[in-house]
Formats: sequence, structure tokens, C-alpha cells
Amino acid sequence: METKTLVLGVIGSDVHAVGNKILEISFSEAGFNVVNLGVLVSQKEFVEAAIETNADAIMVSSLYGHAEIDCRGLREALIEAGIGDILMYIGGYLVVGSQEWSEVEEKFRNLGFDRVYPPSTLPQDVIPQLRADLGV
Amino acid sequence: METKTLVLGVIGSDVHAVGNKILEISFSEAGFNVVNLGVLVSQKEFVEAAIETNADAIMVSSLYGHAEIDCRGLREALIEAGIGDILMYIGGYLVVGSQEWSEVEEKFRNLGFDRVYPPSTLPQDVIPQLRADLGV
Amino acid sequence: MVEQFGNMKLDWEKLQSEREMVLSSWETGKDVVLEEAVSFHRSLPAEKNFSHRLLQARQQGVTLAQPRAGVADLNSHIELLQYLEDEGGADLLPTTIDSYTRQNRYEEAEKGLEESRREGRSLLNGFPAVNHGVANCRRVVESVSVPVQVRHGTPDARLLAEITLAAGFTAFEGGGISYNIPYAKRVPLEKSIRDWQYVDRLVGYYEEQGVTINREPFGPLTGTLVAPCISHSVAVIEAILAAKQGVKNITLGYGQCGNLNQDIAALQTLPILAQEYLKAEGLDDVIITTVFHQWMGGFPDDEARAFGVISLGGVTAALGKATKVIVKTPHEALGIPTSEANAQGIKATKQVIRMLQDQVYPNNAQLAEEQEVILEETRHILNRTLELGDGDIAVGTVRAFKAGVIDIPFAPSVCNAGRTMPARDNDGAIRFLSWGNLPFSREIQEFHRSKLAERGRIERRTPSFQMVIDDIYAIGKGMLVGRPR
Amino acid sequence: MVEQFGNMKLDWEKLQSEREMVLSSWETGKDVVLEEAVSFHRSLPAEKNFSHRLLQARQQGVTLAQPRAGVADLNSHIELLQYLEDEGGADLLPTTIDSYTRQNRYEEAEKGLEESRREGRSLLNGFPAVNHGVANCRRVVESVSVPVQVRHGTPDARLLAEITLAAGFTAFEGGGISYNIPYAKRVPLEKSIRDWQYVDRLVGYYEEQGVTINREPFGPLTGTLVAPCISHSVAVIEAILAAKQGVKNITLGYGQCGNLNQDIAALQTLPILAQEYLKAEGLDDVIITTVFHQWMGGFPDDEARAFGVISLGGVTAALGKATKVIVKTPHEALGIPTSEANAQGIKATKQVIRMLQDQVYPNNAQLAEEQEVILEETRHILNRTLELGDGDIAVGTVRAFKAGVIDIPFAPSVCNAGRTMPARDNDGAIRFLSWGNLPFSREIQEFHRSKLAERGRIERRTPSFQMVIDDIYAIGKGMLVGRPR
Ligand code: B12
Ligand code: B12
Repeated sequence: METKTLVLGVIGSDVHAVGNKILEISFSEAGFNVVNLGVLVSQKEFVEAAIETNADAIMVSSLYGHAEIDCRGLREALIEAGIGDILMYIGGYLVVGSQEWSEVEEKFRNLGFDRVYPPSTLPQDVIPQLRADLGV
Repeated sequence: METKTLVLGVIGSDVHAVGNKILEISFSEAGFNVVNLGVLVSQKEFVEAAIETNADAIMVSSLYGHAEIDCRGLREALIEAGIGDILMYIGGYLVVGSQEWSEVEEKFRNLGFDRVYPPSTLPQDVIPQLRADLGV
Repeated sequence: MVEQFGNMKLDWEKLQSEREMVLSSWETGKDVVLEEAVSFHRSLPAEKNFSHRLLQARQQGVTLAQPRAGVADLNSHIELLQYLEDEGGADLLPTTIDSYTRQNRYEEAEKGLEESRREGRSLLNGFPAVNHGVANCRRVVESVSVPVQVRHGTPDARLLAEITLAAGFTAFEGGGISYNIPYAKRVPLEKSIRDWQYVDRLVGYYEEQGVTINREPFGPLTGTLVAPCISHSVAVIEAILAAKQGVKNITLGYGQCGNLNQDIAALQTLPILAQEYLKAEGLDDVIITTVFHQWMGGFPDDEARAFGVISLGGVTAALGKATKVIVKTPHEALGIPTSEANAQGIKATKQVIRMLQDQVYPNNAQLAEEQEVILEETRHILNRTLELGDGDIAVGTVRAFKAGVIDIPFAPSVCNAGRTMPARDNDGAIRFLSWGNLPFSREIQEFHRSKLAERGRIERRTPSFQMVIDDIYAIGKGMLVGRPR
Repeated sequence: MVEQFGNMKLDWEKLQSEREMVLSSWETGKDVVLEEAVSFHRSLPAEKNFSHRLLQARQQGVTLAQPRAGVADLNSHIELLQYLEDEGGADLLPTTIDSYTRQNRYEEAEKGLEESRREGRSLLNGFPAVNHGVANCRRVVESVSVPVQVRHGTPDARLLAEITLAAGFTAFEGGGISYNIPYAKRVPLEKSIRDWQYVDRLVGYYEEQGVTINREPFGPLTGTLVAPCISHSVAVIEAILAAKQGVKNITLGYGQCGNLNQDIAALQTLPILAQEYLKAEGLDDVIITTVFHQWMGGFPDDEARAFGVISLGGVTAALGKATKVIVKTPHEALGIPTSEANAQGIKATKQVIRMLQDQVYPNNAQLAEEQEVILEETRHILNRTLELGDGDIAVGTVRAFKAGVIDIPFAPSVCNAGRTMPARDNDGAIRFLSWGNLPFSREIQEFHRSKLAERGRIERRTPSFQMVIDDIYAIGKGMLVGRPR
């Protein structure tokens, strides 16, 4: 199997580190090459890391509720940087409070994410879809 | 003050004895003459006790949910016995489950009760109204 | 020849004429066929047998959660139980019987059942199993995958037992004292004890055929300020009465008082006392497990507060290592719960008991003292009861109630003296303001007196019935001890 | 002359130029007028002063309940707090600050605030107090009748403290370690400690004017498998740092681990350790109270189960005699709670703590052992820290973090070594699978090894990081110890 590279990080002013740590371990164990930027990651850092590491996908986490504000323009920045069609997932508590999931999902699809995951997501729920999307 | 007589009891197959005991004590302390029939009281016993003691009011409790079935015909039996206009209160958990209180109240007013009380009623909530209704 | 009243094993052969009479007292009785019932029970997988599941839990050191639930209509009742199993995660299921059936008023139950069907809501506060009959009751047992128990409050449960055990229920709650004194007014104790000997003998018959039915005396009694020594005395007596008729698997119950130390001491002493007195009667092949009832008195009507009461009960059950816990619901003070509220009660409870299942309440001096008090008080009561009966516990029980040697607070029965006055001490443990004729030693009397004097000092009032009233309302108002304003 | 870093009281006069700079870093800073602020504080009734209320509770031996809550818009925030006081019965109130403000990103907070107003819902996860400014913040304090605390997670909280204290808030959470290591990635410890010395010195200034402001280091840190010795070490250090600047009223925090015995031992040892080390520093006129945080890690998403977790936390707070408890809500795993859910969390908690308020968790051998372990571990860490700093706790702390002598699990900060691996033992107490550079004695190391070996034996697996992962998910799945399938 070809080794695919994932850039992982928690966007914005968000410091929730536990899920990020677990995703790093799980994706690595599943055979991916994981570049973990940790918490408090700006859009710029995501874009630069993806270019530098020639990444196949960007995995954004947001737990603290500000994802709506933090993610605006990220897809555009990737396009501008010439990697506009990179696969991009997001997961966590994406809005403040709990809203109808279908609305949340649509909101983030419109922001350019290919898949959107609710907070109770376990790594094993994601890995098969990731493999399928990356063709491995 | 003229001493008024109350007939007290828990109707039907209902054995909830604690509220009944407290009502007995509270009404007595408030200066009423209390004839307490206790639990498991039939309609017939209520009617007979009211006649025998020349009661001024009948205080029916029902906690276990069957009051709807147990109380049908009680007002009619009192009329038949010649004391049809005796004051009659009911209190407790009057239906199975919890229903809109206004509906419950209306249901029991239609069954001939002058006042209908929800379960969280305390004796001190009742005594002033009872005094007013009995003119003491 | 008139049968003599006492703690003697009923002769199965002689019982047959009585059984015929019982079975013909309502039309569904004719469908009871014991041989067929036994073979149905034998066909059930072990995990649907109540006794088996309890034993397993005791061995694993875990506490199982069981709700109360019952509605009039058969299909609605089955749906309800399935929901409580699937959504609520109930480890054990109940079938709670309506109050008309409990008083053997099957005509009224029939009316309630018909009306419930017509109106599409339950007008009965439980499942009228006798009216439904054997085949319908069996559908209940077959529709779920965990064991099911009959829970009720019936002084004369002979027909109910015949029908539900024939249907395949593997546990039956109640007893000659615990389903009379709190649940009836004029039923003589001799009669209810004798009627429950019949039920126990029937269970004994199943046992002889290799089918174990679990029996559970109703621990909490009136649910209102019942001190452990009272409910323990009744539990031990009913265990002896049941075992004498051949019952082999008994779960003894205790209703939460609210003081953690007293509650845990009570749960720990209950099987000790039972085994001690069973052994003295030569009945030592009985398996004893315990059940803890979450607070049985008045609840707060706010649901969040009710969750607090429920969870505290879960904590106590787990730390006291009860074999099972009977769960209340956030709707307790609102009325019979919806199925959702019922499942919520189970879920909150299971979260707590599973988080505590590996933890042990440590031995300590206060706990040991409380255990000593409960052991001594209960032994005083039981020994005096045996004395009064000249060694016969059944006879002694009738005399003990008459004399107030056993005395259940707030009980509606005329057989009960009603001379005690329980109240909480300053730590919330239930003590006696007056102990009536409870045969307490001087030391024990002094213990209660000083405990309540202490509370009186702190509250600056003389201990009186007002304390009792305040204690009755206290938990509903968000406290344990009913303090004055 | 460059100021030297260390645990020295900042000179108030010299601090003025820094204050000017801080106050001019955002436009609302100019409204801070200390004299006016002091006279406003003096005009507040005693019952609106946080320190006063805590002291009262400690004297009465009761536990107070406090929620977390904050929304972007001022009026909505006030409504929220009023609801939590009136409907929820909160004894103490919070104002939780949004995450942009916590990172001093006031422009982004402004954007979020505007957008929140436009959309009529909060897009910020808290109340942007700096952007609202002194006068608006004062409306918060004036609109409720219980004391209000600022709760946040800000490495550099100088401006936030200036504004909120001037507005009349009487308590301020945080500290140079506890609001850096779990809340930031690249902020040097020297900087956050120094910035918090500023905050503490400001509080000390108010104290000099006769206005007591309560300070509370953030006890739970990352909220995820933090053993008591770690959070106690940080709490004691921050107490010393604060007291040195003139703070007189400090509440030390601890986040529920889940094992009752360990949690109670932790609550009981926390003030003992603080007093011991404060005294050694010659700082013995500080009033210490405690705060217990209900479970700070991942919650079950089912609300009934969440009520179970919340109530168990209430039980622990009450039995551990915490002065206050910070309450979670049944929406914890769903998102920022609605006001209703927030009130429900308070109500369930208060029901439990009031039912237990007269009860005492008894002394016992296991508790004493756990206390000993916590005391010894914490003393090892603190003594080594002092050594590393040549007697200066501030210097020592920076070196201790670098060396992994203090090491917070799952912390995002680059200042943190991250070499330990915590896991639950077989009873659910938090131990170390690897202790990295924590300066544990042989005996303590052996203790941890044997505790985890015991769990491994029972689970038939070698202790490894998989246990840690299982423990992280466990409570969400309804257990305490993350057992393998
Ligand atoms: C622990 C915790 C903290 C710790 C974090 C410590 C640390 N540095 O890591 C502390 C106490 C410091 C903290 C602080 C705050 N927190 Co917090 N926190 C939690 C808590 C309790 C658990 C989070 C956790 O660790 N879960 C365990 C891990 C394994 O799960 P996870 O993080 O959800 O990640 C999994 C999935 O989400 C998914 N996933 C995540 N990202 C991605 C990405 C992709 C691509 C995919 C496929 C999947 C995926 O997979 C992960 C592994 O299974 C949650 C509530 C909860 N869940 O119970 C609140 C919670 C996330 N916090 C919240 C908030 C608001 C805050 C604060 C603002 C404080 C406040 N107002 O209360 C601050 C924010 C600080 C900041 N600037 O970020 C809110 C968010 C609310 C919202 N969005 O509506 C929550 C939901 C609590 C609540 N109900 O209010 N928090
Ligand atoms: C203790 C109790 C019992 C004890 C009773 C012991 C005894 N013999 O007294 C036991 C355990 C035996 C018991 C049994 C049953 N119970 Co029960 N029991 C309760 C409980 C927990 C408390 C009742 C109590 O004592 N409250 C304290 C007293 C002081 O308050 P009170 O009785 O409500 O009385 C006050 C007011 O209602 C009012 N009031 C009452 N009557 C009147 C009359 C008038 C005129 C006025 C003005 C005021 C008034 O004033 C009183 C004093 O303040 C309640 C739930 C709750 N409230 O938390 C359930 C409850 C009443 N029981 C209930 C049921 C269904 C039963 C059972 C059928 C069993 C079952 N399915 O679970 C059996 C029925 C037995 C029978 N045949 O009657 C239901 C009723 C449901 C409904 N109507 O929808 C309740 C609400 C529980 C529930 N949510 O399911 N129960």
C-alpha cells in the first residue's frame, strides 16, 4: 500500500488536545503518515504544512465552537496556494451549542469540507471512508 | 367559631396512607372536627359517614391513579342520600400519568367536586379556602 | 379437620382442593396446567431465569438495575418492556400489577382494561395479569430477552401466582406481611400469611420439578421513614416462611433511608441476619441475594432534582453491593412515568453503578457501630417474636404485630399497632422518637433518645411530631433532614 | 534595569508604566479608574462578595454550587445569569469568557460579538468582557444578587483582570501555570507566571484598600486523567505565587477523578499541603477554601447518563466537604448548554449535596493510605521544584516543567514534557503507567507499578497505552475503568 500523508490539527484558538492525540495515534496505526500540527493552528499553518509535506488530506478538528468563524476562507486559501482539490475533513463540536446535524453538515460542506463528522465520532468510523476517498 | 365536621378518606383500592394522616392532623389542628375513614374507602362508606356525623364537607384523596373510575356516581349517591349539596373536595394524583392540569380539574369538577387539588398541595394551601367555603 | 396455623410446610396433596377453588375464582384460572408450565420453564434459556441472573451478578460483584412498569393493554405492556430493555438497558424486567387485581377485584380490572383499550391510554395503574390469563402473560415473557418478575402488593396473591408462574415468569414479589400491612386495611395477618404460604408452596412445587422461581419479600413496606430494624425483621420472617415451603432462592429488600452509612450498614447486615435465623430453623440451603430500593417516599417534582435522588440511590446500591436495585424515575412525583422517563431513571442509575462497580465502601468505625445497632435491634425484635410464638415464627408474627413488637410506621392495616414515631437524627439516619412496644434494650432506647436530643439541640426545638412531618416533606423540598425554617 | 524573574512581590509604583501599556492595548482599557473601582466594591453588600460567601459556607460546613456560563451579548448574558440564579438556585455565579478573548484576540472577539447580535444567537463560546468594557461588565454584577466570578483560560489576563475587577467582579479564576499549560501552545512559562503576578499584585492592591478579591487557580488542568499529585502541586505553587503578591483569599481546585476514595483524599489533603507550603514561605495569613469540579473529561452524550455523572460528582463534593462545586450540565457532550440544561445541572447537584450536607465520610484505613500517597507524591514534586529553583518557587517551576518534574498529561503546551502516562487502576483510581521524570521515591514507583499490574492481571492484558485510550472513552461509554471487550 502506498503511504498517504495526512495533515492533522485543531484550528483557531482551540486548545482541545485529547481528541487530536488519539486521532494521531489511530491514523498512524492505520498506516497513514501523520503530520500533526497540534492545537491552536492557523489557516496559514494548515496550508503551508500541506504544501511542504505534499499531503493527501487535511484533517481539521474544532471542539470549542468557533469553527464557523475559523474555517471561512480555508478552501479559498488552498486554491490560491495551488492545492485546491486536496481532500479535507472536519470533525468535533462545530458550532456553539447543539444544532440540527444536517444543517451543521451542510454549513461545513459549503465551507469546502468533503466530509463532516459529529463529536461522538470514533477513529474506526473514519478510517474506512478515508481509505476509500484516497483510494487505498 | 362553630366547629365544622370533615369526613376524610382515600377512595377505592388505594392504600396511600401518609398524606391522609397528615391531612387528619393538619385539619384537626386548624380547628375542624375530623372523621378520618383512612384508606380503601368505598363510596358507600363516604356517604354513610357523612350522614352519620352530619358532616359539612367530604375530603376525598386518591393517589394511585384510579380516581376517574372510583369517583363516578359519588355525587349522585350523595344526592340520593339526601345530602346532595355537601361540599366535596378531592386531591392527589387523580389520573394515571401526568395530564394537563386544567383538563384534570375540569374532569373532576364534572364529577361533582367543588375543588380539585394537585399532588403538591400542602394543608396550609387548603385550609383558608375550606374556611371560606364553610363560612368560618 | 381445620388446618392449624403455623410455620409448617403445606401438604401438596391436601392443597389440591384449595387450588381448584382458587383457579375457579376467575375464568382464566382454568388455563393453568402445571405439567405444561414446568416444561415451558425448562425450555427457557438460563439467562431468562431470574434466580440464575441474580446468582451470576452476585458472583461478579455487580449490581443489576430493574425498573417498575405496567400498563393495562397487553401489546402496550410488551412494547413498554421492550423499550425499557433496549433503550433503558434494564438488566431485569418487571410486570407491575394494577391495584384492582391486587385487591382481587377482577371485575373492576376488566372494566378498566376495556376502557383503557377504548380510550387508547391506560386507565389502570398496572397490568391486570389475571384478566389477561396464562397465554397472554406468556407472550410477555417470550417478548423480551431478560428475566421478568411479577411486582404487585396483593394480600391474597394465590390466583395471580398460579397464572403468572404458569405463564413462565421466574420471580414473584411479596409476602404475607409485606403485602398486607402496607397494602391493606382489614385483612387478618393469619389469612395473608396463610395465603402466601400457598404461594410459597407453589414455588416450592416448581422447585421440586427443578424449576427455580425467585421470591422477594417487599422490603420498603410503607416507604416512609421505615428504620432498618423494622424492614429487616419482616424480611427475615418472610424468608423463613418462604423457605419452609420449599423456596430456595430469595432476594431480601431494603428501601433507601438516605443516610449513606445507615443504608450501607443495612444492606450488609440483611443477609447476615437472614442466614443466621434461617440456619436456626434448619433452613440452610437457601440462596440469599439483596435488593435496594431507591428512595420510596415523596419525591421532588422537579425532574433534575429527582435525578439527583435517583443517582444518590444508585451510589448507595453500588457501594452497599446490592445484587439489584429497583429504580425510580424523574416522573416519580408527577404520576406513572412515561416509558422515556422510566428509561432515563435506569440509565442514570446504571451510569452511577457502573462507575462505582469496582469500588468498595471501606470498613470503618461508624459503619461498624451502625451495623451493631441494626443487628441488635433486629435480633431483639425477632427473638421476642419467636418467644411470643413459642418458637413458631408464623404464630409469633401475628402476636408480635398485635403487641406492637413489630410495628410499621404509617401502615394502613388495623393489624398494625402504629405506636412508633420515626424521625431522622442530626445526620439524617432514621431513629425513633417513640418506639412504642418495640422490644429495645435500655441501651438502644438511650441511643435513640440521645440521637434525637442532639438534633433537637441543634434545631433548638423539642423533638416532636412536627419533626416527623418535616422529615416526610424534606426530600421533596430538596433536603434529607426536615429542618425548621 | 530588567526586572528579575522570581517569586518576589512586584513593586506597585514600578508597575504603573506596565499598567498604562496594558490598559492602552484595547480601547476599553481607558475606563479603568482604580479609586472609583475600590469605592464601588466597598459599596457592595457583603453577600455579593465572593470571599465572604465562601467563608460563610466553610463555617457552616456546606458546599455551594456554581455553574459555568457565558454568551456573547450583554443582555443575553445577564438574562442567562438571572435564570441560573432564580431557576437553578446557583449559590455563586460565573462569567465564562470566550476563547478569542482568552488569546487576547479582541478583534476576532469583536467580529464574533457583532455577528452574534446580527444572527440573534451566540457565535462566541463565552462573554467577551474586554470588548464589553467596564460599564457593561458592571451591569452584570449589578443585575444579580449573588457573587460573580470571572472564569476563563487566559495565559495573559492582565487587561481582562483590570477591566472585570474595576467592574466589580469579586473573584478571578486562573494562574500562571494552570491557564497556560492546558490552554496554550507556545507561551513561555516565565511570561505567563509574570503576567499572573501582575494580576495577583492587582488583587493585592485591592486587598490593601480593604477589598478582598477571591483568587482561584484552575484545578482540573486538562481534565483528563490528571492525578491528584499533579494538580495539587500546581495548586500549591499558584497559591504561593498569589499570596506573595498580597492575595489573601484563595480557593484551590481539584477535578473529579471518579474513584470516591481518591477524590475525597484529594479534597482533604489539598488545604493541608497548601497551608504547609505557604507557612514555609512565611505566608500564613491566607484563607484557603476548596472547589471540586465535577468530571472534566469526556461525558456520555445521553442526558440521563450525564445526570448520573453529575450527581456522582455532587456526592463526592459533599462527602469531601468542598467549599464549592463547579457543576456540569446534561448537555456537556452535546455542546454549550441551553440555560435550561445548565439550571438542571445545578438542581440535580444541589439536591444531592443538600441531602448529604449533614453526613460525614468516615475515616478509614484506605482513605488514610490514599491521603499518605497524595501527600508524599506532592511533597516529592514540590520539594524537588523548590530545589531546582534554589528556594525560589517561580524559578523552580519553570525548571521543573522543563525537566518533567511537573508534567501535565495531554497538555498542548511546548513547555510541558508530556512524558507521563496516566491510567486507572483496578478500582478506578488514577495512577501512572509511566511517571516520566516525576520525582517519585522507589516505594511510590513500586506502588504505581503494582496497582497497574493488578489491573493488567484482571483484564488479562499487559498495561499499555491502549488502557489509557480505553480510560479516556470509558465514562462516555458508561463505566469508569476502560475494560477491554
Ligand atoms: C476536556 C475538555 C476540555 C479541557 C481540554 C484540555 C485540553 N487542552 O485538551 C479544558 C478543561 C481545558 C477545556 C476548555 C474549554 N472547553 Co472544553 N471540553 C472538554 C470535554 C469535557 C472533553 C473533550 C475531550 O477531550 N473528549 C475526548 C476526545 C477523545 O474526544 P473529542 O475531543 O470529541 O475528539 C473525538 C471526536 O470529536 C472526533 N474528532 C475530533 N476532531 C476530528 C476531526 C476529524 C477530521 C474527524 C474525522 C474526527 C474528529 O474524533 C475524536 C476521537 O474520537 C468536552 C465535552 C465532552 N466531550 O464531554 C468539552 C467541550 C468540547 N469544551 C467546550 C468549551 C466551550 C470549552 C471552553 C471554551 C470553556 C468553556 N466555555 O467551558 C474552553 C476552551 C478552551 C479553548 N481555547 O479551546 C465545549 C464546546 C461547546 C460547543 N462547541 O458548543 C464542550 C463540548 C463542553 C460543553 N458542552 O460546553 N475543555
Ligand atoms: C409512599 C408511596 C407509596 C407507598 C404507600 C405506603 C402507604 N400505605 O401509605 C407504597 C410503596 C406502598 C406505594 C404503593 C403504590 N403506589 Co405509590 N407512591 C408513594 C409516593 C412515593 C409518596 C406518597 C406520599 O406518601 N407522599 C407524601 C404525602 C405527604 O403526600 P401526598 O400523599 O401526595 O398527599 C398530599 C397531597 O397530595 C395533598 N392531598 C392528598 N389528598 C388530598 C385530598 C384533598 C381533599 C386535598 C385538599 C389535598 C390532598 O395533601 C397531602 C398532604 O400534603 C408517591 C410519589 C411521590 N409523591 O413522590 C407514589 C405514587 C403516589 N404511587 C403510585 C402508584 C402507582 C403506586 C402503586 C400502584 C404501585 C406502583 N405501580 O408503583 C401502589 C398502589 C398501592 C395501592 N393499592 O394504592 C403513583 C401514582 C401514579 C399516578 N396516579 O399516576 C405515584 C405518584 C408514583 C408514581 N409516579 O408512579 N406507594
